[in-house]
Amino acid sequence: MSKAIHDLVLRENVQLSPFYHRLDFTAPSPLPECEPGQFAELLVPPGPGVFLRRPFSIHAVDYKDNTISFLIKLVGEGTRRLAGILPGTVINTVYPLGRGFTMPEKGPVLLVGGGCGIAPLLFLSARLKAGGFRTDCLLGGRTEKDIIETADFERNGAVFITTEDGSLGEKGLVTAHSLFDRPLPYTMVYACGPEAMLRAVAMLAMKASVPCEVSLENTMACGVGVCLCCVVPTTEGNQCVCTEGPVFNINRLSGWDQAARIADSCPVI
Amino acid sequence: MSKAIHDLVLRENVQLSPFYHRLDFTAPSPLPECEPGQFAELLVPPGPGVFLRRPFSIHAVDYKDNTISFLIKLVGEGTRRLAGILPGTVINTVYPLGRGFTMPEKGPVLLVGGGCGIAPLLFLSARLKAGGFRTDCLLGGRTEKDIIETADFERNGAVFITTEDGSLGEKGLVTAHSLFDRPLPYTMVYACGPEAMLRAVAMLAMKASVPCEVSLENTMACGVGVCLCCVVPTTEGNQCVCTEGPVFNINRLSGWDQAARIADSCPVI
Amino acid sequence: MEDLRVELCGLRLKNPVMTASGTFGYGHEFADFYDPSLPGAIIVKATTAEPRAGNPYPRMAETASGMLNAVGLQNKGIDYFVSNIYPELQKIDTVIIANVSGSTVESYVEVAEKMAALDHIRAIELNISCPNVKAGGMAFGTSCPSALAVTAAVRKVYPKPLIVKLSPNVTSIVEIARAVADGGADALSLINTLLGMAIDAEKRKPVLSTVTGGLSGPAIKPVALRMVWQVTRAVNLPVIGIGGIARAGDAVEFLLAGATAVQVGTANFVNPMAVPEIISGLKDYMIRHRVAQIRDLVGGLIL
Amino acid sequence: MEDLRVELCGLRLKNPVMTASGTFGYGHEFADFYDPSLPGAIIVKATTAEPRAGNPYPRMAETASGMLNAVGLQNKGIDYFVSNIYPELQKIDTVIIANVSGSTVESYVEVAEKMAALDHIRAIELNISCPNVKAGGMAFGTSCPSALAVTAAVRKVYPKPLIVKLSPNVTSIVEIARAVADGGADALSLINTLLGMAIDAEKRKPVLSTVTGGLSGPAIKPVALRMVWQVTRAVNLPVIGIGGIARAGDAVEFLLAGATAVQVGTANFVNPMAVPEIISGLKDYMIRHRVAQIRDLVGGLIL
Ligand SMILES: Cc1cc2nc3c(=O)[nH]c(=O)nc-3n(C[C@H](O)[C@H](O)[C@H](O)COP(=O)(O)OP(=O)(O)OC[C@H]3O[C@@H](n4cnc5c(N)ncnc54)[C@H](O)[C@@H]3O)c2cc1C
Ligand SMILES: Cc1cc2nc3c(=O)[nH]c(=O)nc-3n(C[C@H](O)[C@H](O)[C@H](O)COP(=O)(O)OP(=O)(O)OC[C@H]3O[C@@H](n4cnc5c(N)ncnc54)[C@H](O)[C@@H]3O)c2cc1C
Ligand SMILES: Cc1cc2nc3c(=O)[nH]c(=O)nc-3n(C[C@H](O)[C@H](O)[C@H](O)COP(=O)(O)O)c2cc1C
Ligand SMILES: Cc1cc2nc3c(=O)[nH]c(=O)nc-3n(C[C@H](O)[C@H](O)[C@H](O)COP(=O)(O)O)c2cc1C
Ligand code: FES
Ligand code: FES
Repeated sequence: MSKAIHDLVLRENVQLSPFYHRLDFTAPSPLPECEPGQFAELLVPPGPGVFLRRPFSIHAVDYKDNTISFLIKLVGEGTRRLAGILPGTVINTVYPLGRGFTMPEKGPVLLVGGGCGIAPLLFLSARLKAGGFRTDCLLGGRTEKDIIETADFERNGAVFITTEDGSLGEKGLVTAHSLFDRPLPYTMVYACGPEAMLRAVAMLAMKASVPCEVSLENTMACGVGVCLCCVVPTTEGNQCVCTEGPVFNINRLSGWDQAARIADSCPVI
Repeated sequence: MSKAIHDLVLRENVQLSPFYHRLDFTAPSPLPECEPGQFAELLVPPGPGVFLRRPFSIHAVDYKDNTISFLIKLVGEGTRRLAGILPGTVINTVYPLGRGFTMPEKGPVLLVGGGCGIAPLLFLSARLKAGGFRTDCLLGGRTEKDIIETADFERNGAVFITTEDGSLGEKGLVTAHSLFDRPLPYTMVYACGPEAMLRAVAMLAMKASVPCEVSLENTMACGVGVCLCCVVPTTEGNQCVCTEGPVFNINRLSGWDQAARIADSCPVI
Repeated sequence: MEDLRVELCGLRLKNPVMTASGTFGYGHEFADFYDPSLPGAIIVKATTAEPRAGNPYPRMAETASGMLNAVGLQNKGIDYFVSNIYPELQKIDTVIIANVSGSTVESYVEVAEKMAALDHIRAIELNISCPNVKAGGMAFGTSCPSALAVTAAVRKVYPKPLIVKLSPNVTSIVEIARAVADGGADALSLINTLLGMAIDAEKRKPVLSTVTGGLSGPAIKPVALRMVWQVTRAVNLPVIGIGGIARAGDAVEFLLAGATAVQVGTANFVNPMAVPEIISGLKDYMIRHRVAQIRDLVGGLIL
Repeated sequence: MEDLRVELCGLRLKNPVMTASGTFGYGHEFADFYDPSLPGAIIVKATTAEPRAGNPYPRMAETASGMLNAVGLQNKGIDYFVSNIYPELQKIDTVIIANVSGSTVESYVEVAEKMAALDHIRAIELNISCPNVKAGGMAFGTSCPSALAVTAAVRKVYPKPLIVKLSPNVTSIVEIARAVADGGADALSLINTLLGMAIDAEKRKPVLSTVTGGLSGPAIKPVALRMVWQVTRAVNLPVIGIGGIARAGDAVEFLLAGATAVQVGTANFVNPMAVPEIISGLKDYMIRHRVAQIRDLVGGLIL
């Protein structure tokens, strides 16, 4: 899995909802081998307010067409600028980076995604399907506008939905879904989303004695393990999310066995 | 002549030679009253390497169509980016700035332009024509690729050309043109181009006792007379090129009666 | 209604957004764009005892997210200011503050004394931080004893609010701030420009006639914010935050860090509408965050 | 053929483009992009006597044309370095320089002594300028006596080239440079990061867990260039220029200002190919300007 720097060419920019765009790129040379959970560092079209690259999980890969997709949630200047690019635009990209999810030994498994957390899960879901693992999926969002690509997940199992305003699925946070009222019939939980959500999911998985892997975010400068800006405390000390993660087994994360913090995703300690 | 800030919309981007683009903009509201020699500060499409606005002389104005044109010579990042914009692009512009050329009492007059120095001269030529003044024009460049828009100048008088490599017109610098071998049959000389050229033209005009106005450049931050970054030494002390100029009568410029410096246009003292 | 008013060492400002010295002329230059009475205060261009021609050109170099200037306090001197500029300033309906510069303690005192006689000059900002002059300027602002001495000397002759503008080119901004407080300052402005340099690689020459110059713009914002934070925690004087403020969010950051008001400098060049946009952006922020009085944001950083 | 070689206090470098400490790991991290033997030298990540966990996250904030970091010297300590990292470094065919940090004079000396025993560590860069640690770090680099003391103490135990990396957060970089020269340094690296701060206006919180952090990137280039210029004119030691170098033109500017070599830091993050591109850009510059030997550019500024 060696890293490449490619000038990816935008093939299609699909607006999935008011806040989400899917960008499908064609690579100029054969795509490097990518694992679900790995990410890429995209060089945003230049302009004020953006200096560093922006990390995005790999959302889908098609080796046949030599295309790779990213799911972009609009949060600030960089994502807004990326979401505005037109087909033909060239985006310099470093990828694949980090370590992805581990494949289960047997199914069924549960994916839990909040917001743009579904980005790596769609790629994972495709791999799990290819591997013959049944995969249910629980998606959460603030409103129905945050719930996208359900049809893609439905191909491989049941899709459960929660929204905070109740506009789609059950009303409430993902972790309040009725699924968690019963024993969890899964061999593995894979989750990606805001840190507070991940911590809550981790607690539920732990209680149910189901192994759990989460994909973390952090503020990144290099993406390749040299700047040491993106650390998370683990049982082996501070580790870089960009090289040791972004996917971590919750057993490795220090403090994740304590009550989930509801606060920010990036607590200032 | 009050200053306006307008979001000008590009109507046409005409490449005149490998180094020159003419940008024709439509203003969203009636164009302010502009004089030949005045300039505008254009906000270059954002990106690294460009922080401040860029000053450009007003090249042509059409009040009927409500369009204004600039002539852009490619020299660095900002001009390259401007030259790459497509019709419909919005460029925030502050204009008109500074003081323009004074109209002659009678003709004929001579315009001397080097490189992008023809930018304000074309506008001036149009005004002179409207005022009924015969206007000859001497254009200089490195090669024939620097000689543009001669047809426009020909509408109002003779056009003389020099190129350093002799590819068009007389070979040599503008100031070596045979025109200057005879007494100058003009009431006024208007010049714009590199400072070394302007100083040489000023010497020739002085020798011939013909009044002369030159349009100067300088490094500008504000364009409106507040930063005091753009000064030139005059008989009244340091004066801002952006408000007291860019057009100056050579009598007002300190040291311009001494032998022209061949050096840089922006000598470090 | 959002209450944008702030009080700063006795000055009542309609809003906390001032224009920085040397970047807004004497106010009227922006009159085609908006009413110069709009800013909370206007700090006019530096005035010295004698007229000064400033440095030779080139005086400006563009840098990444910033610029260097080497103006060198060009101005027509205090007497010209009193007779020609001051009458015009009186027409502007906001707080007018003079920026006082000098090369000796005596020359600072002379200008301050003459400024004190002008009713509509409501305060002075003592510029002991100009990096672009050989004598005085930054030299006063980079040593505690001289910063104290010039402040104390001006304090004796200047009864109205005395603001001192500090140089960031020091090891400890807090120590300088303490010295200036001891000298009797009523408020602090920080920061002035960072000393920098630009080279034209193609010509192999310095870009500026003076080789070095003062760095301003968004590039220096992190340094300015840090200094405002350090000083407001250590010294009991109100602080005016300056450095790279271009948007309302930047102004909010300085208020949260501890500044009572802010100044907008270089941003005026890039966007002549920066000041009105920042003022209206502050109102939006207050609505969004349910802040009734802007002064409630001051020092409101959550640690 | 363009001769890119330079000599720096006895070190023969194949080219003057080094990678800056903390921005290039231990070399192998960029091996997928280009051969790590390509830079003139690699300055590896800071090593301290004891393992250090560094600061809590978040450790990074983006700023205008730059970034703040608050890593805090995270590393596994000198003993781990000797047994686990050093063997890997030996495989890289270029000059390897260790960056030595500490919180007490003794701890600097301990690391330097252990580094001296490693044949392939050709020199050390003494980091007396880290703004992100409570004890030591920048404190050593911002006072002349302590800068001299730590340099002299390390000098006693370290016979190979001793480079000292200075902090820009000082009133007079020249005085610090002189002190360090008096302490026995063979060369100077300048600059380390400027102390800065970032605030998230929406959350009303500091972005960094440590509130303040070190500013790097193109934003600081004018300050770095000025300091290189000041120091090389005043102090008779070779200087390595650092700060915002992202393109060949930037490197040329530092050489012209007086630097014998340069380091590329933050640019490695934005453009992993920065170093090879700068090296080939230097060759283009030399051809364009008919410069046969790159060392002829050093200090070649035309005044
Ligand atoms: C490994 C990884 C994978 C990611 N995958 C995706 C994905 O597939 N889809 C997606 O939409 N987003 C993803 N993100 C988040 C995405 O990188 C940020 O939303 C983006 O960088 C914000 O850029 P901006 O300029 O729009 O926002 P900014 O204006 O920079 O900031 C807006 C907000 O985003 C936060 N932020 C900024 N930069 C980063 C960063 N480098 N890392 C984390 N948070 C940041 C800021 O704290 C701020 O609150 C991922 C992040 C990481 C670390
Ligand atoms: C009053 C005035 C009118 C002008 N009119 C025209 C015109 O009509 N057409 C035209 O092509 N050019 C004109 N110029 C010059 C034009 O402003 C510069 O070429 C342009 O700003 C360069 O921008 P850049 O980003 O491409 O180059 P940069 O990369 O910024 O610099 C390239 C070169 O241009 C010089 N330069 C950069 N900024 C300025 C500046 N603000 N003023 C002067 N020189 C600068 C630099 O010293 C450098 O040598 C005018 C300049 C002034 C002051
Ligand atoms: C062109 C220019 C001229 C300046 N002149 C003065 C001055 O006369 N007196 C002064 O105290 N500061 C002066 N400054 C400093 C500014 O007032 C301000 O402190 C500095 O630019 C930082 O703020 P900014 O980043 O918003 O520009 C000047 C700055 C610039 C860019
Ligand atoms: C993330 C990061 C980590 C750094 N770690 C170190 C370090 O360990 N030791 C050191 O001397 N300098 C360290 N530095 C400073 C750089 O080596 C360099 O001096 C500084 O970043 C300025 O150069 P630049 O603008 O090219 O990045 C670090 C800088 C960054 C951005
Ligand atoms: S982002 Fe640099 S180490 Fe992870
Ligand atoms: S450009 Fe600011 S005064 Fe002329």
